[in-house]
Amino acid sequence: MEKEKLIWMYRQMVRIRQFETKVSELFAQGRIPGFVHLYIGEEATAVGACANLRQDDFITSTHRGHGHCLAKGGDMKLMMAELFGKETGYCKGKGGSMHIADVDMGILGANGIVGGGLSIAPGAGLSAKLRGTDQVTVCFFGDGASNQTTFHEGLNLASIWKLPVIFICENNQYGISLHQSKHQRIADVADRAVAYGIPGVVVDGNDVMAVYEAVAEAVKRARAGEGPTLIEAKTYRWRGHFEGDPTVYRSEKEVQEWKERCPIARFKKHLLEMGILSEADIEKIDAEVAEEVEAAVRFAEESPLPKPEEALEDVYA
Amino acid sequence: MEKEKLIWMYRQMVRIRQFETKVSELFAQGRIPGFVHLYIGEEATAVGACANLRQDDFITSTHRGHGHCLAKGGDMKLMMAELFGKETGYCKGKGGSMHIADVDMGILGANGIVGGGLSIAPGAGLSAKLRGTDQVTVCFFGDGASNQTTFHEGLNLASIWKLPVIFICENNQYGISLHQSKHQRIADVADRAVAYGIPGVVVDGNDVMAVYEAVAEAVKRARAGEGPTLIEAKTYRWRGHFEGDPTVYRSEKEVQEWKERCPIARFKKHLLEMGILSEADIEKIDAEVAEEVEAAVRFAEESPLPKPEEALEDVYA
Amino acid sequence: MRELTYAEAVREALRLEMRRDPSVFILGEDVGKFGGCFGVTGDLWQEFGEDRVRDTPISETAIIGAAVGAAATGMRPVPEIMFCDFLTVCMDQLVNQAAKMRYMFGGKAKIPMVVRAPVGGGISAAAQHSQSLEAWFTHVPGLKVVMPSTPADAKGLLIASIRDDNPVMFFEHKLLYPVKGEVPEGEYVVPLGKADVKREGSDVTVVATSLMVMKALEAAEKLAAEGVSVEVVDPRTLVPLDEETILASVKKTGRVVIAHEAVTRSGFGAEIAAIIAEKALDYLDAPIKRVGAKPAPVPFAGVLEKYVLPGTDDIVAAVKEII
Amino acid sequence: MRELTYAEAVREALRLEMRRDPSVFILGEDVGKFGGCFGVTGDLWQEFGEDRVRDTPISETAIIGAAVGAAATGMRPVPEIMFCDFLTVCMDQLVNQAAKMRYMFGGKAKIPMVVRAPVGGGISAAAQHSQSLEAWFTHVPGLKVVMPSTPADAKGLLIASIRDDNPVMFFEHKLLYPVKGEVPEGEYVVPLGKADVKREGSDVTVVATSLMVMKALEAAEKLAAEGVSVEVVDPRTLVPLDEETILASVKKTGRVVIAHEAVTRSGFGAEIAAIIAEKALDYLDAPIKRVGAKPAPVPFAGVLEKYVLPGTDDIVAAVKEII
Ligand SMILES: Cc1ncc(C[n+]2csc(CCOP(=O)(O)OP(=O)(O)O)c2C)c(N)n1
Ligand SMILES: Cc1ncc(C[n+]2csc(CCOP(=O)(O)OP(=O)(O)O)c2C)c(N)n1
Ligand SMILES: [Mg+2]
Ligand SMILES: [Mg+2]
Repeated sequence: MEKEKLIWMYRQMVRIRQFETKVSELFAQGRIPGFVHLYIGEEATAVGACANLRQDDFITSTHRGHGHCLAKGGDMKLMMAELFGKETGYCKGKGGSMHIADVDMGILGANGIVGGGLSIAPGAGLSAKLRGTDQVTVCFFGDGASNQTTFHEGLNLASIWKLPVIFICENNQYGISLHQSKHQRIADVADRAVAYGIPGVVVDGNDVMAVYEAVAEAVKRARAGEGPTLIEAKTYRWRGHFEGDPTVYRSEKEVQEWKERCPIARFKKHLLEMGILSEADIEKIDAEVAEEVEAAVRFAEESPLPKPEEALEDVYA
Repeated sequence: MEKEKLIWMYRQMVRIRQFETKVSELFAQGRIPGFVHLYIGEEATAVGACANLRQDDFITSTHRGHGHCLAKGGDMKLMMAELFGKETGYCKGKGGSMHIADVDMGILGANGIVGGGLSIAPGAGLSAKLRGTDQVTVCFFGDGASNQTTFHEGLNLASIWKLPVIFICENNQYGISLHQSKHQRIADVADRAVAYGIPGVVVDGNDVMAVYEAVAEAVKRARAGEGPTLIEAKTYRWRGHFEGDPTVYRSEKEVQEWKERCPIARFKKHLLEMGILSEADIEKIDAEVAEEVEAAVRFAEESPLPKPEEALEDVYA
Repeated sequence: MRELTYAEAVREALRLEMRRDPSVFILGEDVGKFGGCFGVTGDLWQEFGEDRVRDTPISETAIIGAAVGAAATGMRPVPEIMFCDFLTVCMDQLVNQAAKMRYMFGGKAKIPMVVRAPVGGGISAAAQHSQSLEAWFTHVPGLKVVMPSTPADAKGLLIASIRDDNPVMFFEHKLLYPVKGEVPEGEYVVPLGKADVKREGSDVTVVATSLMVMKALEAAEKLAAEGVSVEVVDPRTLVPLDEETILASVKKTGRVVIAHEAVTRSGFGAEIAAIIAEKALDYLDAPIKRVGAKPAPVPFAGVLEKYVLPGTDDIVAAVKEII
Repeated sequence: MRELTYAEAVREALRLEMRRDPSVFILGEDVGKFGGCFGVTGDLWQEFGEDRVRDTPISETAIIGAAVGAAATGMRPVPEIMFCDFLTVCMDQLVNQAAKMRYMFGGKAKIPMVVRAPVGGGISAAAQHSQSLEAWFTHVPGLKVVMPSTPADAKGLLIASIRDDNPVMFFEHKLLYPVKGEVPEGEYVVPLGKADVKREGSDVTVVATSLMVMKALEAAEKLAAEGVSVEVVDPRTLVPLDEETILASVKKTGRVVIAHEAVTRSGFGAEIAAIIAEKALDYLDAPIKRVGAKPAPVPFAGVLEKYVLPGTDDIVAAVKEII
């Protein structure tokens, strides 16, 4: 892979991490309202996947969507302003964290309904097929979502029509408080691919290169008209399910073990070892991203609130 | 297996065949209203399965439910009266073919919603488990239904809680007009068991003994607390999807081939060869059943219509 | 003018729009070679092929989800759900996705799709195949709700719905499918949000939807014989609703009966009654009457079904109570 | 009397009924050790164990389906759906199965189950986590619909609901969970179908549900200061509805405002208005006013959300329009 791409990937992961670390602080300070679900610890999955996509490809995202949005090219300023509920935000303050979208960038929205994207993504795939383009759609969803109605019907539909959809299960081992072992009797969600006659692949979701390669293969298949792939990325969320979650359901030890497998630290080490980045480069990226995040916060803070009456706009086209 | 049981099984299959043949005639004569979905050709599945059940076990059925109901011990008179929409029918004329039920016999109802039973059956299983009984629940559903939301969520739930449920997919190769090859990309629905970490078994649905044995094994597992099994019975419906269906979607040749694999003729041959029944016995059974069907028709015909105002009863307990 | 059945009129609208706009396509169960459970899509599969008249598995969640995804990315899907009763299986896709995406995204998406689904009883199809669930959808901002009562309206409103950039719920009545009526040829658009006075009268207004428009016209005929002049107003689209035409009629007659086949309780008739009771109370010379299904699921036996579902006589009786 | 929060009152009802009747059990997402998304099930898992306080996968279809199957075979499940917005995912189990089984089977089954689900906005949870969808269920014969507004009612109505032999939709309001009030100890049953006059008055009736009862009482307080005497009627159960109490109040005051948080259009307020317009028209001295959410999904930003959702001032304004 080209050096630029590797550096781009590293930067994206850092952007997600820093953006969310800031969001976490702002939430604790009461400056961001509503529900906020953070992606910290899972950055390699979104970035490894989206590194394969063109701007005109699509993704569907989840309630835990900041990482997907940034990795697919979303604008950090507009995201932050949305989290603040400002007029300048992606959704003019109407959506908040769970509904950020950027259709022009192919981001078909975060989704507050678990499994929501699993029914929509095949539609985007069908659309590409009917319009005769080679656009692909990446559908992100959680281990918990793999038990939803939409998983089954969505994968079945995509498989029979050979739709260009890559289903990426972000298996962070919990659906809120319920461990995977209590919500399904299989260890690998990828095994469910058998039910649809499509390839199922397990990948280390904390290894951005591994994710990249698995998705690359799936994208190739999809663009060639060979249909969907189910990829399971094993990963872990560092924070609670939502900000404020006391996480009574897991041990500090477990969290620590996963923190030691930090996807960013791991990729950094790799890039340093390969001589692609120096410590100085890393510091520079970190600093640039920190400045980007600060600028996003400033933008959000300085932006006006929407006018109340605007609440009745945008209901119909 | 005891001789009585074999004869019972034969008789049940004949009862279903003759009952439905009569229903088909009555429908054509306009004496039975509404939608009627016939089970002719699939008799071995219901009978082979229910031959394993006690009266206090449960079944959930489908829109194509006459066979299940008769095999589980439903009363032919009350069924026929219900099809006629009479006061004396199973549902007092409120349900019709798609909603015949007999909760006391463990028949939790036919269902007009494809896949409806797949969400209810785990509940009956859970109930048995919570009440500490060893009752099992058999859930019948079609190949088409195996693509419904309820299939996925129902099997997942049953598997994680090890519920005593036997899922029997009656794969008659079509969901109305759509051949299985166009509605799913797998040849065997039973392969989907992998997705839930439970056993999946394919069986010849026109071979009543094969069905019996596969279900016997699954029932044993279920009663022992080892959880659910998915059994796929390959079979075929001789009639259209509903009475009146012109069946433009399949060839006469295909139908003929399957008629040659008639489950009743096959079992009859087996019983004759084994010396369990003689030709005379067979004729006697046929005649007795014919009389039973006639009596059911008479009962239905002579029964009164419900009174209009009764339509507002039974909405609430 | 040439006559078409209601089903043919729907099919003609589909055919014309599919010829006109390559982004329009149909998906649903048995809509292809089989021609649709009620024969509505008919021969469209022959003309447009299986890509654009697309048979689906029995997966309503996936059907509507696919429509939403396709609509958000440049297509104009027209999914068919075989019976409106099965909308229960895809409510999330309709209510939380299709209806809200544009709004949640701050106006930066459009979801042009039309969900066709038959409503209604009268064929002994029992409780899970006979409902009229339109009221639910009128409660959901972001959805439009259309209910044609004649072949001409079916054609004109369906064309308007397909051209609309929003998700539209388009409810057809099973018993109307074989009903014939004059239908204009070629491009014929009935704009959403315009009620139609199906019969003029001066003594009492009957606001009726779908099949109940026919029954209201029958009732009007009977009542005319007894010297009562009935005005029949068909809203045609419930969302957006043409309040003006309804209120104007009520202000003229001072009396109103509202008739739909759906269960009376919390049916859309309640909304119409509430609007009148707020905006035209002073014009009312009598209580507002509603005619709808009695509070029970739809039963199987004809004698029971007839009792539960409203008919011409119920409208006549309601009118007589208030004149 | 000792005070409990609304959430504690719900939990107490669950605890008492589970102690009393071994067939009662809870199932839902994160209801176990986690104690429920809003903390309502709390420590019940500790007392009753994971069999009777049962964590489920994120499978609403399976949750309600399992409840139906269990109820039909002798249990009394009390499933929790985390937000009422997710009822969209299990509408079929509720509407076509739970509600209709008894009827379709000719009265030969009973389905005793209580579906608990929080409604309402006010916490910037946006369009998919803030709805009030109770009206849909009131349109479905076979379901009962309960909406308590106080801790005492929450306890008393939940006990009555659990003992009821029918499927009951039990809607709690998120913003009410921390609200405190006096709650009788031990067995305390509030029968379904009895409205409660929460405040007596003579000039105008406000019929309000759930959180809007609190807002109506605030409005009444404000209006009292201006010399307007407001009677606040809380139906408490929408199905069965205590029409008598509502009509008696309206007949007394001659003026009525109906307030709920759900979208006004086709909300349950329409049904109440329609009943009044039919059965008490002659007593009305002014148009019937409705106060509800404006016609938009619930937006995220506080300033927008506040604009869309109804509040005390909207009730005050509506009352002033008709006095
Ligand atoms: C249909 C539906 N049910 C329940 C919820 C509540 N909920 C929000 S996120 C979540 C857990 C999702 O788990 P998973 O899919 O594994 O994603 P993760 O949060 O772990 O990223 C739940 C239960 C919801 N939003 N939608
Ligand atoms: C949710 C739902 N969708 C669609 C239908 C219409 N319908 C009734 S039976 C049927 C086909 C079912 O196919 P399958 O499950 O294979 O059973 P079979 O009829 O072959 O026995 C369909 C589509 C329905 N009743 N319910
Ligand atoms: Mg997870
Ligand atoms: Mg089949």
